[in-house]
Amino acid sequence: MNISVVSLELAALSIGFLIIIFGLIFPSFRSSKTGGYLAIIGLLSMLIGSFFLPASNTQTFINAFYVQDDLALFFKQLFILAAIFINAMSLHYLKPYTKNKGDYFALTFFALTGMMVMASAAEFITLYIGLELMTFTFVLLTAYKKQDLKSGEAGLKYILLSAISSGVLLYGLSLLYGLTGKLDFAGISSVFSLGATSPLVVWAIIMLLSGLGFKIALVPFHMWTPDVYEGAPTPITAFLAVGSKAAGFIAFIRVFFHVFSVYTSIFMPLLITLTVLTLLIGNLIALAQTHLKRFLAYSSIAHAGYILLGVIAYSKLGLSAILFYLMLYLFANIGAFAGVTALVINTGHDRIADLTGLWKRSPFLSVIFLISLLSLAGIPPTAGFIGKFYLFTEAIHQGYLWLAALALGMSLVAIYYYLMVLRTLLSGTNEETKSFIIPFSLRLVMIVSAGMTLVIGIWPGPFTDIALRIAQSFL
Amino acid sequence: MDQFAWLIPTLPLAAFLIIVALTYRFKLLSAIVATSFSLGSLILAISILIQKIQNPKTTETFINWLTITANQQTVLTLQMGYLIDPLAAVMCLIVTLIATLVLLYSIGYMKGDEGFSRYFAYISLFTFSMLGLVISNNYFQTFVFWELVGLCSYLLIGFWFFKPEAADASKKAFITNRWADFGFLVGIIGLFTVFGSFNFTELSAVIGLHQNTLVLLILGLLVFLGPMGKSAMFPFHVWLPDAMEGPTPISALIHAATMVAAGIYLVARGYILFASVDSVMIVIAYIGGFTALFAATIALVQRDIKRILAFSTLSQLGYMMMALGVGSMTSGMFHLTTHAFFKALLFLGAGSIIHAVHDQDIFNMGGLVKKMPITVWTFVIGSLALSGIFPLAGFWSKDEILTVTLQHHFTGLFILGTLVAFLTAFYMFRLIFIALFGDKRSNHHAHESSWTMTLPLLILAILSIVAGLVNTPWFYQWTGMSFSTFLFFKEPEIPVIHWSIAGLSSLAALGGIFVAWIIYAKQHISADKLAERFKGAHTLLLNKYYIDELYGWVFNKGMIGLGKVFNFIDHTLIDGFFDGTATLIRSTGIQLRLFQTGRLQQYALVLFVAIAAMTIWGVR
Amino acid sequence: MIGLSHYLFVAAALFCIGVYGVLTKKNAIAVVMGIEFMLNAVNINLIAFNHFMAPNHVIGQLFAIFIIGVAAAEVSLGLAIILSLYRQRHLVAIDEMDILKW
Amino acid sequence: MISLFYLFSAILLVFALGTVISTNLIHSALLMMGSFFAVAGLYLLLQADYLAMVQILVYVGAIAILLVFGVMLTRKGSIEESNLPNRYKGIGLLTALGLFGLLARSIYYTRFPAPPIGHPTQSILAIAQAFLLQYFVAFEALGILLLIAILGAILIGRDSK
Amino acid sequence: MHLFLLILIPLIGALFLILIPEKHQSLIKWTSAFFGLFGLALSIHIFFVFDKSALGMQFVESIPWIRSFGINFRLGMDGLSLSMVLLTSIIWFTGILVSWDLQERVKEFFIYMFILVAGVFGVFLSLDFLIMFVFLEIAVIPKFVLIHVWGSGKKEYSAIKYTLYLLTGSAFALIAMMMIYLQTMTLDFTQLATLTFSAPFQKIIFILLLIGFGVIIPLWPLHRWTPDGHSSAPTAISMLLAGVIMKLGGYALIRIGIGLFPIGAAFWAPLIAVIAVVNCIYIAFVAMVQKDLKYVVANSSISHMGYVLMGLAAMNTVSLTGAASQMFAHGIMAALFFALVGLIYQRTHTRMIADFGGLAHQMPRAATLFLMTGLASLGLPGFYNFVSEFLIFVGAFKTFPVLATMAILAVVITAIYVLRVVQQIFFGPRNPRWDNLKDISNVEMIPLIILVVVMLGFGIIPAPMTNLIDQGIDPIVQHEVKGSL
Repeated sequence: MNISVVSLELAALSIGFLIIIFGLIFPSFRSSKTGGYLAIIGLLSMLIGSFFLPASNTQTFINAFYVQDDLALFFKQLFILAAIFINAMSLHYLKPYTKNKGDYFALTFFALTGMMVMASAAEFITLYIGLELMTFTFVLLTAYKKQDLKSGEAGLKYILLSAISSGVLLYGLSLLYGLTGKLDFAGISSVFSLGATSPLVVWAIIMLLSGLGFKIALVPFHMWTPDVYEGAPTPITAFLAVGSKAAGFIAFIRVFFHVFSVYTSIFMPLLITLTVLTLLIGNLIALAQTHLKRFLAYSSIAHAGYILLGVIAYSKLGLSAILFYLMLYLFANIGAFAGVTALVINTGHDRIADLTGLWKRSPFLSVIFLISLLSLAGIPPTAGFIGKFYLFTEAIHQGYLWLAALALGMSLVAIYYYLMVLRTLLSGTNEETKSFIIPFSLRLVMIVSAGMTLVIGIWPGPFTDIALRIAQSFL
Repeated sequence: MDQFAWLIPTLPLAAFLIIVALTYRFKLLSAIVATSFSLGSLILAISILIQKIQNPKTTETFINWLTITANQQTVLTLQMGYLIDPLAAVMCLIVTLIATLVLLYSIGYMKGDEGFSRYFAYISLFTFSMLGLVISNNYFQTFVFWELVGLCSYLLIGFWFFKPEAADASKKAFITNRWADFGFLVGIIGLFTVFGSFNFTELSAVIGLHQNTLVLLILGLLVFLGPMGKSAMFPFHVWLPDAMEGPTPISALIHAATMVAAGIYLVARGYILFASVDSVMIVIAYIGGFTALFAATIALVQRDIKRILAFSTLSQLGYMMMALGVGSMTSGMFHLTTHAFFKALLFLGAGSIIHAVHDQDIFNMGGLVKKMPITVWTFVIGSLALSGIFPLAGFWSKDEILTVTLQHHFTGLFILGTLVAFLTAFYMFRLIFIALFGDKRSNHHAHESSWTMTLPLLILAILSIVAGLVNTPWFYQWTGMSFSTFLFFKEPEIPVIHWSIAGLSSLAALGGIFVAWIIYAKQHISADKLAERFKGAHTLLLNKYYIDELYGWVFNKGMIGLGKVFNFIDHTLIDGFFDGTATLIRSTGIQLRLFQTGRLQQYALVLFVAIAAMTIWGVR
Repeated sequence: MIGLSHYLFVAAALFCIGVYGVLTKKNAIAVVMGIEFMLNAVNINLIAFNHFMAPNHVIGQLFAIFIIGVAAAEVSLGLAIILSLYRQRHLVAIDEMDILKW
Repeated sequence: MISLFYLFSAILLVFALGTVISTNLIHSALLMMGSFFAVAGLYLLLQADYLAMVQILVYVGAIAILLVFGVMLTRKGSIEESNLPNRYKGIGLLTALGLFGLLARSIYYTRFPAPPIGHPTQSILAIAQAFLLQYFVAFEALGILLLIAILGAILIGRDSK
Repeated sequence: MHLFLLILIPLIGALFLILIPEKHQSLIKWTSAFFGLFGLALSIHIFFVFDKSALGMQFVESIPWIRSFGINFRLGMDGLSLSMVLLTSIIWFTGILVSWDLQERVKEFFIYMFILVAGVFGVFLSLDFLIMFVFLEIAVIPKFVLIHVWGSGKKEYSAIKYTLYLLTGSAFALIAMMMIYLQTMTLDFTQLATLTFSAPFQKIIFILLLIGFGVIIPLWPLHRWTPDGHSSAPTAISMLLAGVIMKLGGYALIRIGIGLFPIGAAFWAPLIAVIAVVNCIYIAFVAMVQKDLKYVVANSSISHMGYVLMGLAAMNTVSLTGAASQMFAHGIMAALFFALVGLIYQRTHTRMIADFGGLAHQMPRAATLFLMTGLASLGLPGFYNFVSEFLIFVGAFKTFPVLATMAILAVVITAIYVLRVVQQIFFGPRNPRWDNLKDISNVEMIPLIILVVVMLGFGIIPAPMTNLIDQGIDPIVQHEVKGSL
């Protein structure tokens, strides 16, 4: 009963409940931002605490089904960091929409718990429950702006589609259980290592691939992403783009690196085809987007494609490339979404056309957009370039030169549509000359995320070392 | 004295720099600076010539201007230095003498022109580059100054840039020269690649060993392209008549005496290269001969005084090239020297006529003999010298060339030479009878030019008379040496007169004068009826065999057309291809975007269809 | 004798009926019903495997209970959203709910 | 014993088809309830008695009733056309049948190893132990999940004043 | 410490400018001029401190950058990179002076320019392929913004076209870099030079590098970005673009392509030679029919880079030294050309050659300078361009006699279109329309005089610069000779 393994989850839950209870006791608390500040302080303390937690393969809770290894801890820290940024962004975002902001912050904590459970789960039941907890909280957060039709519709779409995909996932899991009689990763992989393949194994793999693919927005299962990202409130879209996708990836990594390591011949060709589709469709449709949130949705789909390159590389270095890329992906996306939040606060909608003349109205915001979008595009001073270099090198190393070339070609298309946004941002004059007002918390988020993007870009040394150490410990 | 040889070109350069930097605003001061510095380098040239006459050994010193080393050994060295031998000494004298006289003459001629000091700066720059070319000791340095001389001719022809014809003429001159220099450059680089050095002495040592090889033939022809451009041999002659757009002293200095002579000088300097391949010599001889005849025929019908002199220069250059081609460097150089004097005289004379009459068409002149006696009579002396009448310089040098052509068994060229002598005499005296004597045709009020213009005329007239004697047998007995013993290729030749040839050529010249006298002075045979009878030939000659139009057509239709084709390829094909792919990608993006219809069940359908497809593939 | 494959066939049939329900029904609640059928099919699968393949331990049934719990939560949330949407747009047909597109 | 399985399966499949095909939403709700009963029956056949009881309680008792409430609250226009098929009727049918065909084929071809002869355990005790020991984290998470559902229902479902 | 400081100067300058508020335009201009001068002074100091006789890299500094990749931040300099650094700092300083009377968004203009220059310095100084690539891409975005915001003509189209061409090109170079990295686990030039690669590998890598850096040079089929990019860019930027950015490709191709993969280079050399000839002649003809003055100058830059390509193709010491010195000479000349065209455009607000005529009457200074630059571009002796072209022709004649002759032919065609332009604009009768034009003021003359002095100075005494470049080229050629045995 090693309590330190679940300490982060417990902390998150306790803070979440605390906020709800305060909201019930002091009605004024519900409508004020203090809940948010409490949340942020709580998360910060959790983040600091997480660095002192022991993390190794032997760190298991009751039995081997809930483990706190380096990989899990890394992702947990990532989720907490994302949660901090999201809460900071939502402080001012919610003012016009709802009175009871307290519950909103509490919900972010429950989503965080869901993610953390997924990160540490070593067997499918816990993984599934963590997945559902995270999804349902996100559904609630997406539909939070009740009076906005878009938010409601996004919520509906998200819950129904995620229910369908988890139905498929469950069917796959049931087949898996049928074939091996076990549901924990180690057990299943030991049974599979005996190597008896039957058609149902193929079914199980495909259904798992589609279930998890839904979470990381792999192409045929990505259709929900643009609509939900556009419908949801901007901080939640950011949390979805960063948190939920990263959680999807940790599940993906654990399942496909450990459980199905024997059946690469089956799932690798499928994964490659889907990655090619993701790269193509993610980048091509992003070209034609006019609204920023939808644009960033497609850009996040494209980035899922690049990260999958690391999975296809299927090696230690591939995994470390994924971890490094997720770090810079987090900071770049947070920066971009913080910018969109500021835009929505000031202009009310998120059209790319609204960005014209931003250089004059708010030079600070245009610099932040510049840095974040450059990192997403993978242009050197920012971290994006090193991330892409690391991923592509590893893909070529494993012999997928054509795939790396395709990814490179698609990242050129990506640079085109990022430049289109930068172009509107940096030029042109806008008739309203009143300058943007950016609340302090949002400004802080932007500075930290853009700052980190530059730091990782200019001095990637320590970060690649962390990624490599974790990857070595996991594989 | 030789160690001061590098001073000869640097003096005019210093003059150029002083004018440009300091005295640009003071017109007269810059003229004085230019003339005095040129005079200085003339004195230096004379002293070096005298010293060279005493002991004719060649001295050469140079510095390594640029060296490229590969793996510690030098792979390429470009030298800058000077090589003084009789040939260079003579050329230095001609250039500095004519330059000083032209500068003196120009003070009067250019008075009142707003670009006065710019004019003198350009001339000093020209003298610098010409002298640099003359004393250079290797092909690289020659090529460098060769280009600079081309530049100065461009600047000076286009001196009155507000005249569109002048601008066109200067561009035409420069580009035609560039076409020729292209061959010259390839030739030099070929020489370096094959023989390993640019230096004249080293090259002549190496080339001496080879005889009549194909490589030498190609390189010889390529290098000869340069002189063809500069000395306006047949295909590259088009720029010289148009170069008359520039001020007349310039035509005298550059397009009569010095620059056009650079081609002949270069052939003389690198004579071993050409002499070692017989077929190259034949080519040179026949090109020279043909150009002489070709230019002489055109000169017959020209109306503009400067155009006539230009074509006569062309014809005389052809003569010199023929002499070199035939095999005698000495006679070629001798004719170059004498020709420099009387042709400069004729041009300056024409200049003072134009200055007085303000018109260049000979049919609007006439009756000038009373108004401008010095100019007219010096002009007549020049024409006599040019036609090769007995005591004057032209007789000796032309006779020398004709004897040499006969000696080297080029009988065809000998006949052609005498015919050209007849034509030369005819068109020169046609000009004299129409423009100078006869009745006054237009209401011009001519007056004699000032002393600054007439003094050079007189000096040149004296030289035209005296210069020929240098290579006469009597002079050889009297002083023990002559032009041909001083400046020769391999071994000196003793001057000797072959009265039969001399007689024949004088007869031709006198005949030419007589016929001109009949048609134009006495009008027994009217020129117009003659022109009527040979209508076709007359118009052909008047339009200079339509070569200008041919080149114009080739350039406008050919070059511009090709440019348009390439521009089309660039704009529509290449741009079309790249922009096309960009728009293609963008339109696929737009189409794919519409696939996202927003209906929830369509998303679910895609999900299940994808699963079905994957299982069909997976379970096979 | 009723073997494992019989149950699997029944579960597969139920799953496909659920899929049909989800894909072709206009009314949102009918779609939720379809989803319920899919989840029930999974439960049958699990319990059948548990009974036939690993009778001495109880993971299958445990997982089924978890799934039932999740299904309940999912229905309650789904209906909450459907009702709030209905109240605003008086609309239950999913086809017309396509404000968010392209 | 064998006939019971066929009975329950038949009821299950017929009722399920009924729910899915009928255009009247109330009929399909009721038919669904019936099919849940049949599923409970199957559980009993598989000696999963606790499961059968939970199925009846939760599915039939709670979820079906909830859906019926939902149906009642969102009635608009005539009830007969309340549950019409959308434009993807044909393709939907095709995909469903295709999936079923593929699944059936795979199930048919897999030879499941002979079931180990072990005595079925006392399910309730074992399930309780598993809940609180091996899968304690999942159990807690499920609790939170249900709390979220309630919170969501309140926040979103309630008619904002 | 010199080199790191050299890259830092523009960055510190950019920081300084960020602190100055937008409305003190003159203060901004003076600070940027100060930093420009400081950079120039430092590079001249390095020029004198540089030990001409010692072979190989000098002032080498190295800090581990990404330990896990085995990549460290290595800077070093040899003769070749010093000449390029000198070129960059000269054009940078003159570029600042030329854009003295810029009015709108001055602060951002100089900040972006400084980042661009920092990127360029980085490329010339880095000894690690990845670092060079990072700096190469750092320079991309400032260029995009500068052309897009401060450009003229169809600036939007040109900006995006320019950036996409360059990035597509650098994508090829990126693939090559990755393949090298996987082969040797290091991207450090000095270490790579010691390793030997198999012939087929070298051939693949070289063609990728050729396409990658060929876009920047530009090679013929990939050159379409240059006319639009250069003519749409503001004056100072088109000076930097034509003067320096085009040389990045040439420098990188020499340093990496020929330096590290000699067998590959030898295999592809005939192709480069043919493309070089096309570059020279084809583009010269295109330049002849252009109606817009800036397009003529832009096309002439491509045609001149064709000579560099010819020099590269011949791959012997003389031709490579010629190519590198041509890069320097053409850089200065192109900068001067664009500066003059910019000044003319500023006064006449039109770039169509047909509109001009007889400008020499109103602007004699501009006419003389334009004529001098034109003459330099057609390879008149007395300018450094002639020396470098001569070296290229001598070197190229040894390996490709026929192609070298055709390249020499291009010199004549250059003469034709240059003189045509000079005549159409400056000579001819006085055009009353331009009577109110005032000639170039003394202040504006300073940068132009600097460029002319450099061009003429090295033209008359080429030894210092050429020997410097030779010091850089020699080890590359020795390695190549040893490599290809």
